[in-house]
Amino acid sequence: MKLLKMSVAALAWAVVLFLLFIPTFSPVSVWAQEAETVVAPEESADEMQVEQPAAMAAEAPASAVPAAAEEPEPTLDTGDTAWMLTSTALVLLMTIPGLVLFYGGMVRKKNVLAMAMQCFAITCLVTVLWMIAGYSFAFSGGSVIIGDLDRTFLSGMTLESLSGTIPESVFMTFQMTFAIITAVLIVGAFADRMKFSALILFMTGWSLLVYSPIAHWVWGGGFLANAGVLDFAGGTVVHINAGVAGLVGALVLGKRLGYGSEPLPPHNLVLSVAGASLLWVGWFGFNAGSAVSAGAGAGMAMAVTQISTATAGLAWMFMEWVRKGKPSVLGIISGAIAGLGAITPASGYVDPTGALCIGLAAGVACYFASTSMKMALGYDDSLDVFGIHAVSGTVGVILTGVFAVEAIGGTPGLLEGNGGQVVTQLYGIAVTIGYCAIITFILLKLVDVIVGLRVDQDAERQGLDINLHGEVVS
Amino acid sequence: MKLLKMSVAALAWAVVLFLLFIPTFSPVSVWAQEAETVVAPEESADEMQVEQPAAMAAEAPASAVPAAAEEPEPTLDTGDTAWMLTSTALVLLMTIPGLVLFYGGMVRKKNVLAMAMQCFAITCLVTVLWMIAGYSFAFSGGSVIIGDLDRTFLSGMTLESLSGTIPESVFMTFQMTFAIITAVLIVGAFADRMKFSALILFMTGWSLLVYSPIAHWVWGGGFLANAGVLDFAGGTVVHINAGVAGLVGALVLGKRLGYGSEPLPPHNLVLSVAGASLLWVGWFGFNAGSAVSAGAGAGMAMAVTQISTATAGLAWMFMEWVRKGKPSVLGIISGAIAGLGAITPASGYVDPTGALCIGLAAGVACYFASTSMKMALGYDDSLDVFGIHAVSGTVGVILTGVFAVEAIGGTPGLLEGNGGQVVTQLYGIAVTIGYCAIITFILLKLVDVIVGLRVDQDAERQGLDINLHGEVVS
Amino acid sequence: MKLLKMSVAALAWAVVLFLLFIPTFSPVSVWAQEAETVVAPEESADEMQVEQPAAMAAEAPASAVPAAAEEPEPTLDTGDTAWMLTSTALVLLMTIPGLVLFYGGMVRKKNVLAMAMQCFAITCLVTVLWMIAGYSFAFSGGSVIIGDLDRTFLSGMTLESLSGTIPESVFMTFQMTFAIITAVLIVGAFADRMKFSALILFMTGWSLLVYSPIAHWVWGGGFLANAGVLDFAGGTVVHINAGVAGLVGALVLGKRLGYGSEPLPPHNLVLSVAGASLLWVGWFGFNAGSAVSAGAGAGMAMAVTQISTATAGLAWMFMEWVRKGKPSVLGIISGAIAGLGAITPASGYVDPTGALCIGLAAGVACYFASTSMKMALGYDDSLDVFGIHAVSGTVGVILTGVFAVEAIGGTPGLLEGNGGQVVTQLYGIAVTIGYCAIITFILLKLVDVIVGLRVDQDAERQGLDINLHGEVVS
Amino acid sequence: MQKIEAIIRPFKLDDVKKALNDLGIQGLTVHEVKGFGRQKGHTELYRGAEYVVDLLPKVKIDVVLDDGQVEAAIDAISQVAKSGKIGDGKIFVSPISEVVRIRTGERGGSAL
Amino acid sequence: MQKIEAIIRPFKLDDVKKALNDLGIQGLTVHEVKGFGRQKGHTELYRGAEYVVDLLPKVKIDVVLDDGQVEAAIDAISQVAKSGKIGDGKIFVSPISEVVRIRTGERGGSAL
Amino acid sequence: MQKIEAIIRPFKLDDVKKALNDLGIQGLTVHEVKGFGRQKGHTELYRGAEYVVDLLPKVKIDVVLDDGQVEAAIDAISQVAKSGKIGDGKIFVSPISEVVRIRTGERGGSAL
Ligand SMILES: Nc1ncnc2c1ncn2[C@@H]1O[C@H](COP(=O)(O)OP(=O)(O)O)[C@@H](O)[C@H]1O
Ligand SMILES: Nc1ncnc2c1ncn2[C@@H]1O[C@H](COP(=O)(O)OP(=O)(O)O)[C@@H](O)[C@H]1O
Ligand SMILES: Nc1ncnc2c1ncn2[C@@H]1O[C@H](COP(=O)(O)OP(=O)(O)O)[C@@H](O)[C@H]1O
Repeated sequence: MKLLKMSVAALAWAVVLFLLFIPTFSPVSVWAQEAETVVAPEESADEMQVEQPAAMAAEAPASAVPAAAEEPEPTLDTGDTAWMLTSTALVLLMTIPGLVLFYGGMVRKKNVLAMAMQCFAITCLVTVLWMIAGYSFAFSGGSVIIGDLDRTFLSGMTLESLSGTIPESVFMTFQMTFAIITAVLIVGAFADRMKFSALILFMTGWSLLVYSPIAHWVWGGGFLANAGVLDFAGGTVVHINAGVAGLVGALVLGKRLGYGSEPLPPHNLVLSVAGASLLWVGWFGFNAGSAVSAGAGAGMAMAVTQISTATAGLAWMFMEWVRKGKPSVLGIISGAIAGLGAITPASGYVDPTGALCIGLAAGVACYFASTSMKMALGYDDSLDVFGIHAVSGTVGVILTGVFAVEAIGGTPGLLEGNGGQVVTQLYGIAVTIGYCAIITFILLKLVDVIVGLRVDQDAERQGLDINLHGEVVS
Repeated sequence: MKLLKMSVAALAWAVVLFLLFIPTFSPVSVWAQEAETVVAPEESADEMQVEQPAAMAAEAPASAVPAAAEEPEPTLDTGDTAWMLTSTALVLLMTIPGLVLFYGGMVRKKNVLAMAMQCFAITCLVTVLWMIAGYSFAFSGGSVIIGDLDRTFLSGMTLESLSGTIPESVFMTFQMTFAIITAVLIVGAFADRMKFSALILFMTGWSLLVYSPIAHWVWGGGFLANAGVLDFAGGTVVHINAGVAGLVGALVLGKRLGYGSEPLPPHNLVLSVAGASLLWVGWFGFNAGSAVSAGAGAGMAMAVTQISTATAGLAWMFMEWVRKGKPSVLGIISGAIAGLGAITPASGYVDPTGALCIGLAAGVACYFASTSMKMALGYDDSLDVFGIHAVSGTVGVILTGVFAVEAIGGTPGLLEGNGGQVVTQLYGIAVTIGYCAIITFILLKLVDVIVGLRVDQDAERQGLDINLHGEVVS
Repeated sequence: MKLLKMSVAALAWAVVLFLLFIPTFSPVSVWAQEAETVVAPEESADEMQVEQPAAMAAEAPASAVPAAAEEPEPTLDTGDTAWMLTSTALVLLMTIPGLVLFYGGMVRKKNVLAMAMQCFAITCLVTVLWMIAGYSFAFSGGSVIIGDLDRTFLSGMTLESLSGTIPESVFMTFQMTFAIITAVLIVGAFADRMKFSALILFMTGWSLLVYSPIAHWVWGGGFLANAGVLDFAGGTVVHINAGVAGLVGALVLGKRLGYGSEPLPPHNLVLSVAGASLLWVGWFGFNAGSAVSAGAGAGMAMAVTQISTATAGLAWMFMEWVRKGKPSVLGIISGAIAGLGAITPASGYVDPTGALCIGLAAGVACYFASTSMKMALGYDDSLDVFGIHAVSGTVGVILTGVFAVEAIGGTPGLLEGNGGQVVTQLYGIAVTIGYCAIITFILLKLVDVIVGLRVDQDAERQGLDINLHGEVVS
Repeated sequence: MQKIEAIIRPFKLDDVKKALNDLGIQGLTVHEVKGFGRQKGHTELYRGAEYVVDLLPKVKIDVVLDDGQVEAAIDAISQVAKSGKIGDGKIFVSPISEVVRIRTGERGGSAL
Repeated sequence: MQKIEAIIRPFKLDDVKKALNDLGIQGLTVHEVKGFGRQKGHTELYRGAEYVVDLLPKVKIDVVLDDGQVEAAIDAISQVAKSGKIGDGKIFVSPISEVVRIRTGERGGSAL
Repeated sequence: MQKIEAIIRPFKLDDVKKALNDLGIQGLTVHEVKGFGRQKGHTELYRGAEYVVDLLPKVKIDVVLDDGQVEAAIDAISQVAKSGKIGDGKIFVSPISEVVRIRTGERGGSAL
């Protein structure tokens, strides 16, 4: 019966995917109508140059780094490639084992393996999806709405394909690690209660239908890039996106058994500190890697990342110390992640003092969002994916519009007199939240119909480890 | 008495090593006779250029990377060097803490420190052995059978010595990390029952007498390289080698007490997931680093590594889910390691679609090897070193011959009409298995005579941590 | 009342800092008098070139790496930059999660979160302090005693600022990670008994008043650099400095409750092995990164680091095995850290054989310092910060003077006939110990007056986790 | 005096504690134990090896109380710890001959 | 009814469980404990510090059973838990005045 | 024979062990337990969620001894385990009807 159910699920999965995708490519769909307005420059199928993220494109002219300005054909730079290979490893490190440990330490012991399983399995799943279609949807040109099918199964990606000064293979893998971590971030919001089969189905749809399009809009030459939204390394694409999807998931799945009435404490914060530390270290690849070169832009991105993170960590710690009497290690690591999330969109645009301000704002804002606000609103965002990622992402995207320094990222912000940038940033935020929330909701409801989203009460009480995976930590 | 025993052991160790080495250098030995057939090009003692791995040599001409083709004297490239320094760190990360955690989590709690000790001590031991003689045996030129003594104690390795476009010091250390991890991989097969003194003696002999020669054959200009065996990053040298040595060890030492009759479950799979994750991340250095440059070859190697790993992880997970009703985290990480092992020899030769196929094959093959096959045959390969590494290595080396793409690695495979490559690959596998099995067996028997291989029953029952190392995890 | 106390503490902190700093900049102070002797070449406020570490400066002429010798203006090298970005990430990895795990595993379970908190909070704190003033004090030129205020808040650090062939932003962040780890290393000495508020106050003063000046003396063009003290990556600045500060702290705070009378065993050495492993891996960034380029100097530094570490690990292991009958994992990792500490100052100056000798000496010396010597003297340096870091640092700095090879680092040592170098090295050691001990002592006494250094007995007995941070590991 | 040992499902601990508190019982001691009984165990699977785990996590509560309180306590525990499914647990009662409060040296009922 | 408390070596647990099951005893409760006795402890060594650990891991099994089964149970446990070396453990027997099965409210022998 | 169950503060374990040893008592068994009583608990805080933890770590020592040793043992334990603050713990005494040493099969007092 289980087998039967699984087969049905697999079939349903295929069908759903198929159905969902028809409109994307059908010429009569709304999508395509919007797509009429598209200008797709230099799109020759054979020698296609993958688009650089908008962020990079925006930065290039202003930066002092010897980036191709007049030269029509950039050549491979081993230094840039070395850094991007490293950055790819660093961003993968953020998810495995970074998020495995960060999230694993925060759940109860009976659910820690299920959490690890979710993180690891999504890593595998999104890798394969990205190779099959996700990369093509996000970065293969296409319209301002979605890429096309030119790079499905990475066809056409040869040893000669370059993306700027690095091999396309490196760019593709680097971007893959972003697609992975965004999906994995979400699971913290509805930890300890989702069926594993449901998760796999949901994430398949989410990665292809939510992540890839938004990545395309912001980094793949899509309409948000065209609108001038500044998002260096993923305030919208990664953090707001994951945070909003998490919140929708937490609301649709409902609260954990016992939430509000019994203690659900983290079982081992040592793991979480180790995980947060790896997230921090790996984030150098995330942000400084988003410069797609080993130059001054990467250096400054690393410096501002470090400063924002530390400041936000201290900000949360002192907030808690003053308000609750004790500074906690869960608090300081939460603050650090908030600081990392907030500096993400800004890291190619602001200077160290801007980073200090952004870190401070993110630490304080996320502290309130994850404590008072969550309590007041009553939803069970178990590991505060919304309270930390969506909030810090929002703070960061807005403040990028405020603190952007023309001499660094090529675009001035509010403080340099360009108040309109803040409005553009708000537009980017609104689009991301709206699209992500709606599609996430639909996907969850579909999956609920197909296999059901939530484990039964006995399984939840005994723990997902033994029930879903037949394993325990002794 | 303990002191006495230890001194005897030390003496015996020295004598054994000495005796074993005589044939290697004696002009009347069989070894030397085979060695007659050697051609050792450009071997001037002073300005010796260490051989690049055959894999690289084979790749160079075909690749688009600006690698020295006509230029007689390559110069140092800072980008390549940066990547190789990083890769060295990544490969070390695979062993410590990668394997420490991966293996440590799978044993019972009473043996976790002993496992960590074995991994860490072998890391130290092989480092020193490699510096003294191992590197010279493997990479100093010599015959097609074994290197010579030119680089013992790394003599002659100056700041000016280059290996391709990187300093020889970097190449030497990078290769050292391969020697380390291969030795450490083995211990999983006979976990929880070997004397530590026996392990130290065995590994000393194994590293010098098994690892270095095989590395020489495949990467140091030896006869397997000459035969055209394709092994980019160590399917034979590392994975088949470690897996076979492990199996021989498991058979010679016998089963753990209680194997088959009582549960011997992993004590903390969170550690194992963290370890597997670090292995995955570090493997970027292992495979992409084996390009010994930061170019398109490295980029493609990283991309195919990621794809094979993810596919194999999913393959094992779904096999288990369908056959046993539950997908386990131990399963998916085992599959991922299988995918990593299988893509290792192939990573410089195949394209993404090839990687997908290799991953799928490895996941399924290793699943059956580590479950049904092991049960059927009845040996106690405790952490499935044979079932995962030898099997995935074999699958990978064979499929390299099938999926090799001329445009990527310079050599076509079966699918491009070069069926003979598969035969060459099988030859490489057979030689590796045969040599490794025989010498490993002899070494173990020798060590058994000298200090005894196995701890007594009481010690095994109480745990190796307290008995061998006087420590426990509380 | 708590709030009141905290406000007073904060105020006091500000005042103390202010008072302490007056002499530094006051023209009538002793400091300034010494500063008269300064020559500060090329110090134009606008286009300031940050000084390279003395070590590097010394190395440059002798090395074969194409480092700017005649060229007046070095340009950005992407390979060097790639390696320094990576090195920065690696050194941060040493502290978080490296030291978190290394130290966390060695304390009792009731204090593990407090230890993690100390490591993480100091990381945040020193980041912000370094950005505000620490970097400027250490590296902004100024006198031979202390830098000036030119780089406070990193003002003037633009995208164009270079430090050698890398962006100044990278150099600044790389050096920041050294400032972080040095401060964090200290806390092991007085683990399990310090108030968190006291720690924050103390570390604020220590980082600005002890670390920055000493870094300036040795690496920022200060008087120890001028005297010719060789310290490639921080034997004096980092290891002796942290070890001495730790010892002073252990003496001022007094022993842990129960020290000497009841067992205080490490609660989970698996964590410590993982931490030591990350320290080892990260140390490649620390030592090879101190070449500030991706060339032969970095390669050799990595090679000697690996060799010294392994040798020292084995040395400690065999010492323990012979003297106590059992080799322990705590022993071998302690030895490895000793080997890392000892090779730190030497890593740009010695060859592999020198590294072997240095590792051997460090392993044996630190073994005795952390066992017999500590027992004999009776102080409670809880995690042997003095016994390992100060001792290995001292051994390393002295032996750098013995084993320095002119062909590698540009300066000959005792074995090459330059006996005077050993005296110079001893001078460097003496100055570091003296200054560090005195200022550390004063700072601790000040903090004791302001908020008190030590938690009360009940809190110490119940554990710092629940008492100071309101969290526990379940 | 009597000692009640109640073996219950772990997640019922909070409720039982509250129920006893409501009866005016001011102290108890909790053990984490594993129980074997009629309740079916789980299967764990590690690669090829399949284990049936029939020792299940339970919590044992010790309460020492005056003879007069025993029935009320049994009732209270039975009521809140009951789910109706196999594995709810047992209550064992045994005699206690002396009680001492270490802090004060008090003995007997007043030591509780 | 009586309660048997058997303190045994941890690795004997499975055998004892089986032996009791063979006698028709359908339930028991297991504690992980540390025992101090004649059995010699171990020495742990952490850098300079040497500790003698004389609290050794043991397992305590509680079985409540009818008076008539006590001798058989003692015999069964004694037999399988015995290795002949110091530290095999003890069996303690004490009276139980009441047993309740929480699920059904049954009392006495039928609650077992 | 009698069984003494002493619930004490964890850090007093070594002292109590020594004190009992001085009386010639050669064996005991230690449980890690959690105690609820008059002693005030702690507050743990995890982001927004605040929990009062009123189950505090305690150690329970079981000692079975001859009737004649009971009073001495109670006195010894009371003395060294006392700090005078709430939460020092309790001592419970109950009858034991039989003792067996598994290794030898000895019964009664000589089995201790
Ligand atoms: N004879 C017994 N002696 C001691 N403990 C027992 C005994 N029988 C059952 N138990 C304990 O009670 C728990 C519940 O018993 P079980 O037979 O599973 O369910 P139920 O009490 O609902 O019939 C067991 O897990 C075990 O801990
Ligand atoms: N008087 C006692 N009271 C409670 N437990 C005891 C007593 N004596 C021994 N034990 C328990 O029995 C275990 C075995 O006792 P020990 O003296 O080491 O060996 P043996 O029973 O073979 O003589 C001890 O570890 C302890 O747990
Ligand atoms: N009635 C009881 N039954 C079982 N254990 C008890 C009882 N009362 C107290 N205890 C145990 O004794 C410990 C100490 O009791 P508590 O009331 O806190 O302090 P004191 O004994 O100093 O009055 C508790 O934590 C609990 O473990």
